[in-house]
Amino acid sequence: MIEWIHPALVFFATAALVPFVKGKGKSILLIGFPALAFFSLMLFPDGNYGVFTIGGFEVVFGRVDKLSRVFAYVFTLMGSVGMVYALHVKQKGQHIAALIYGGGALGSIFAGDLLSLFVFWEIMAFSSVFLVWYGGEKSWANGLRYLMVHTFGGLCLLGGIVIFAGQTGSIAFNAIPASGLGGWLILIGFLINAGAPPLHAWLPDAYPVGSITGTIFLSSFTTKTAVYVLARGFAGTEVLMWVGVIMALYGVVYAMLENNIRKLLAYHIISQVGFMVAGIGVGTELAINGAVAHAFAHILYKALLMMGMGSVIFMTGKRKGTELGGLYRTMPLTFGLFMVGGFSISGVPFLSGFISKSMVISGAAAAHYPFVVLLLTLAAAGTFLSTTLKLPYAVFMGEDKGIKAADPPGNMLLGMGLAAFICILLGVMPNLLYQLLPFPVDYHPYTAEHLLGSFQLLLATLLGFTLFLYKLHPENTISVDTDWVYRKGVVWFQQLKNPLQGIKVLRYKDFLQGLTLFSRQVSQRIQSGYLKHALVMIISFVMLSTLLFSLFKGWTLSLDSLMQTDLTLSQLLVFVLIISSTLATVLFKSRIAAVLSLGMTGFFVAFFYVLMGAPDLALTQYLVEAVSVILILLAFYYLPAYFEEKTAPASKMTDIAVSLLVGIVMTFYMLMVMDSHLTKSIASYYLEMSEKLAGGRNVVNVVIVDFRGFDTMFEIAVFSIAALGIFGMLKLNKKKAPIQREAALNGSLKREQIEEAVQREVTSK
Amino acid sequence: MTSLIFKSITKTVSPILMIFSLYLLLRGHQMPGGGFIAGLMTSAGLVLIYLAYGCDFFDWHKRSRFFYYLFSGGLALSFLTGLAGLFIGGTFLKSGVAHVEMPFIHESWEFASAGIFDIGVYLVVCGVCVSLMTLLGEEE
Amino acid sequence: MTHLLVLPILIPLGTAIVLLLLRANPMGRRIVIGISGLSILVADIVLLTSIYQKGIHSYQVGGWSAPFGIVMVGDLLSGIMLVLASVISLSALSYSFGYLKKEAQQALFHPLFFFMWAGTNGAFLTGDIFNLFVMFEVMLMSIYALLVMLGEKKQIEAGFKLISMGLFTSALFLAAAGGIYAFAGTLNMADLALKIKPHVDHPLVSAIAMMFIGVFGLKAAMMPFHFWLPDVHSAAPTPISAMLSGILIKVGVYAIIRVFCLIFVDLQGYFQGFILTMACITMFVGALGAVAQTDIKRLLAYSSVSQIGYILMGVGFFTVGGMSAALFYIISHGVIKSSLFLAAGILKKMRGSTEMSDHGDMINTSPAFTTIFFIGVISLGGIPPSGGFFMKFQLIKAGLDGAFYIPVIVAFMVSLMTLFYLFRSWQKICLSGPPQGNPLARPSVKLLIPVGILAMLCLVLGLAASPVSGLTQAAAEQLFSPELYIRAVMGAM
Amino acid sequence: MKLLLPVVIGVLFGGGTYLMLKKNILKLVLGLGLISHGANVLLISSGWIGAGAVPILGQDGTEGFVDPVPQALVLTAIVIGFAALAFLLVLAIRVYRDLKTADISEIRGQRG
Repeated sequence: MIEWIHPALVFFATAALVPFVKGKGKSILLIGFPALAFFSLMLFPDGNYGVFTIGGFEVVFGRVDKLSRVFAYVFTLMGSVGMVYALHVKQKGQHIAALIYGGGALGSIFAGDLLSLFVFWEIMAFSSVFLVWYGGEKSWANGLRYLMVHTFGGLCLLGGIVIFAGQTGSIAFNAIPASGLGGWLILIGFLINAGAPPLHAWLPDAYPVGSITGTIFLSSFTTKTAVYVLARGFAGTEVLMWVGVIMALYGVVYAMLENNIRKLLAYHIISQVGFMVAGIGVGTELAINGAVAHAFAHILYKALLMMGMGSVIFMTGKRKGTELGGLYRTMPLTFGLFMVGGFSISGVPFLSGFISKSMVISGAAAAHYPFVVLLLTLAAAGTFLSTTLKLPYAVFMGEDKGIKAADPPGNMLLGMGLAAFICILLGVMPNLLYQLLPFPVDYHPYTAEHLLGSFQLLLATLLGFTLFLYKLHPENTISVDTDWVYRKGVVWFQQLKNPLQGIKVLRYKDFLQGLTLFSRQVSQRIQSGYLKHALVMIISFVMLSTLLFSLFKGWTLSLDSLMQTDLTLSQLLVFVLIISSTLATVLFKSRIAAVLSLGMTGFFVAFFYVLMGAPDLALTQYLVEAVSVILILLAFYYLPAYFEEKTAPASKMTDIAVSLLVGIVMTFYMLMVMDSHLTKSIASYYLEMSEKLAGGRNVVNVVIVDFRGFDTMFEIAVFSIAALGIFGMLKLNKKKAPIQREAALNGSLKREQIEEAVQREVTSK
Repeated sequence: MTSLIFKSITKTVSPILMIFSLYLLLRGHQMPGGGFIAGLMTSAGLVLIYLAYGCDFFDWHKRSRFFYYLFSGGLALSFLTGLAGLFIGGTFLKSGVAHVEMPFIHESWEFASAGIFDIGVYLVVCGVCVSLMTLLGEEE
Repeated sequence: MTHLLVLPILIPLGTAIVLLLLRANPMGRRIVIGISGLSILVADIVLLTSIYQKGIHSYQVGGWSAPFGIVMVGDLLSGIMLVLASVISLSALSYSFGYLKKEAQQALFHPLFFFMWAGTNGAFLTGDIFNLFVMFEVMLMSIYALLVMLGEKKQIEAGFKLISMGLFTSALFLAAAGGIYAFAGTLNMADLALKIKPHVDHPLVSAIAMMFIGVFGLKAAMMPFHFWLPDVHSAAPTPISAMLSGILIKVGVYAIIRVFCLIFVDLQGYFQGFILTMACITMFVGALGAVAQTDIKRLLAYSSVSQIGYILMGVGFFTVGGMSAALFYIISHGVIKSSLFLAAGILKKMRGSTEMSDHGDMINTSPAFTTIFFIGVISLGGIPPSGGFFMKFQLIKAGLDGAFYIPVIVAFMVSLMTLFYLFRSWQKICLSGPPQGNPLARPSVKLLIPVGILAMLCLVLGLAASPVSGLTQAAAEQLFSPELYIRAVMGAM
Repeated sequence: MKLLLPVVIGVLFGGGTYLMLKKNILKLVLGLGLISHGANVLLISSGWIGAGAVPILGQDGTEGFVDPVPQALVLTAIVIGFAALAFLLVLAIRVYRDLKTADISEIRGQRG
């Protein structure tokens, strides 16, 4: 018995199935499964489902209560409606991305703990970016910026969660106090997704360039999930109220100034989400109900508006208000359905916006925030002005630009129709929505006072618009005393807009480009490509830090023991010989002399081994030295004859300084080593046991082949590997030219490389 | 370098070197010597020949495959000696010792499995050194 | 005494030798490679489970008891590293068949590869400080050889740089080993831990510890030692790049962990600030370098530098949580980075270049490639539900638990940069318009399969984060009670 | 006068480093040769407690011998060092042949 099917799982499963179905089956799958998720939600009672313990934390995948349920309803509903609208899309990737995105949103809604919330949160961000990217080549940069912002938000959120969990010891997702670093980081993470200024810029940056159908989903899920988590975690946080008000006004102002039709709607999302955030900030039951209800309604009518504009773009290919006009004749159905959405968002009675928006404002009023009420009302007026009047005027009415167009394909119309139907349904029967809300509702939108107020507001705005309209058409004569307010206002707004846009651009593009340039410069300085540079850095770093770390522990050299004159004449002689031949190797100006003195050094080192009582070593050293000198001499044939070189004095100083450092540190190191035989070594065991256990009297050889035979096994392996490597270097790529020519023919090499390859081939023949 | 004196010295010295290296190899467990030294000494003898007579004396580069298999075989020999220790019930590289009466010199010589291991080492060192020489020589 | 512990060393070594002898028999080589590759994986997994159930294993090579002979020790850390190594090696191996077309190349490549594998496994298992040196040399010498084998100019240059630095640090390793033998009179790591413990404040011990950091830091590409990495990783043949980033630089980290959790336990506090500082700088410098790159392989190489910084940060916390996070990071990063490198190799096969501007439109050319690459990108970027998310999450949690705020802040900043360069590269390669020149051929399935398997593993790591982190947690706990290790090696003392 | 041995090691390391930092590729090879001598001398000296007999056992006991362990280690190190040196040498030849220069400061194909 499955106790509960997570709706997100349904979405993910659908996404997984999409690649395997075609035609009708695809349609059924795409629409049916989200709908199935919708109905499955109705079957399950409230409670916590899918509780696991991961890494000592209790993870709750499905917390079903009234608040999460209402969001889940609208998300699944929107999934179906959006899919209807998107049925004609050929790219299955879009469907998959949208489904995963929806699944992520649902997962976030039901997450009962912060960890799984974060996981779904990121799934959402990373699947939604595809919907932006499917908008075509122009959208890629925007998508990347979108992603970066969300990643930043995700990181804030993650940091906040970690700190918060560290403080409280629990990751349960309930009300989070907006105090302390953790709480604030979480809040910032949420607000970024909500599109709160000044972190909003991703929204109008990315949504207008997204794919036509993808934008529907984009406008539905991300911001509303943020509203949900804010309602869950930060209800009644006063700062949110003001953030919300700012959002509401800010979005509307920009919407009015915007010409790109989808960008206008994107700014509107900010404005509308502002209402919800403000409602959450007020925090009374009524206000939260209002916020939730508004989210519900908003998803549907904003999707409807986006669909409408999407259809226009789909059919005409034009995105700017000034390029469009007079489409009501050629796209009548689209126009009609769009207007339903437009009236809804403005809060016209008998449409869904009316019953939800007024609830937020009433909530603020009931909680005695008159200023908030005033500002929100102002924003509502602006919404009407821009969405319901300006946009349709520019696109559908206005001057007929003679654009050839028709109503979009049936599925798009159907999608819009469904959304419009729900808008009207909710407006007429508000209780359908009200009974879903988290708190019991005692609110009646259709009182005379509300109706009157709304109509007044709408009429006043309409009046304003008709006056404002003349401003848009300079050829019409207008009287100065009626319109100067608007004219001044527009000028002022435009002045405001430019610097703000400047900031926005600075934040994204310039920052990333600057980062790239900066990295390139720094990186080229660090990784200069010179071997010498690297060697100087590495060697001096190791030596200096070795020196410092032992200095800080305190040098304990007792010079007395070192000054003991137990040095024999032969030892002294060998030491002097080694030193002088080393210096000769360094200083000789002829390469044969230098190599031979290296050989001499080796021979003297072998003498030293003799003095140390190591005949085996001495023999080996002699022979190795002989063979390697011969090898080097053989190699002379292939190396250039010049040996002396001119070095700049500064560079020479560096060399001398580094080598002095190495010499001094190693000298001191050796002094310390000689001074500190602490414990008896394990040697006595070998001396005792070698004859008894291994049957050999030459203890060194016994150690090599018996006690430490494993070393020797691998040592001869190293020897063979070196031979193999040399074999590879000298033998394997003798016929190099043809390979290069092959590559050259494939067109992947630069011209010089090709010429060089040809040259090589010619000379090799 | 290919003077007559050098050639004739080589003719006498290198066989002595070879024989001496074999002695070093076999007595390595008891006296200074062992696989490394013996291998290097044999190589030194071969190098002398190479220097005196050039590439032609042994047809070095035709034998490069021989030297390749020489060091691979040496490696295999040492490895198998180690494995043998594992199969006779000990651990990897477990060595055993046997005392054998030598027929003519009437001495009891110890033969340790480590000796076989050392022979592997010897082969590897010889093979690699000579391979290097031939590889570098062949480049011309 | 079970021989299980030496099998991960002996099988690859034996295989390498057999492959040498089978130079003239390509079919035989293939069969040997297949059989032994899989059997190493099986042996590693069996070994890991056995360690998990029965505790730390030790094996006295040649029957010589510790501390006189060489001892192989397998604790959970080694076990985890072994399994990771074998997974990545197997993918790289199977990839190499499609990558190296010529028989002669394969005849050289595969023995060297198995030598490298033997050296790596040996480094993970050995309990003897000088044997560690030898194992490192086996590994490094094979890397040098594999790196310059194909003889491209870039490879020769990178190889020369690497070997110059590598030989210097090898000499340092010898110096440090000599010092430690003179000081404590033993080479067995467990014995060293016992002998050094009473004298840990001696300045020589600090000097040696610092030298070890330098030596291992070079292998791990810690900040001032990272110069070789971008050149080498970008120039190496693709399977070797994958191995280098996936497992070989982790050998350095492994050695640092081993040394500081066993021999120099009491110096942890003394070096903590240093290691954390270097970790932060490494992270940052690597990410800066990656942002600047236009070549995908070089970008990935710099990214490895940056990620090593993360791992070292986890190590530098010196807490169980930090160590566990670092181990988890090692695992996930190994899988992710090798899959990304192998993917980059596919690009190179397609157009002979790894410059990002030479590529584009992979989303239409090969959706499979795009998906695989995308999985790698989101994993490395630390996006849930991939394994990459948990690796970053645990690390940051460990940092906050230990109140290491500055490293955590740096890690946050760097992870933003990481996402930026990864997504930009993905977008350029997969989304942007088709490149100039000939139309793109589809990448061969032979190459895609191993990459796909690794990408799947990235996701599995995310879904199975809980058991894996349980394992790393256990390993970390084991590391912080070194007496377990010492007892397993030295017997009851 | 034990002081002289550390000085020898310092000179070997320092001189090797000086050669490594020069431009000519052959000097780098020679420098690394010197450094590996230095490391070997250091390693063998780590067992030096004083004069002792060659560690080849005769009939009389196990006293008075020098420490055989560092000798074994140095033997390994010498052989590995020889292998690495040979490899480096051939690589230097390849560098000269392919990159057309034996001057390290001109090898700068990869940067940034």
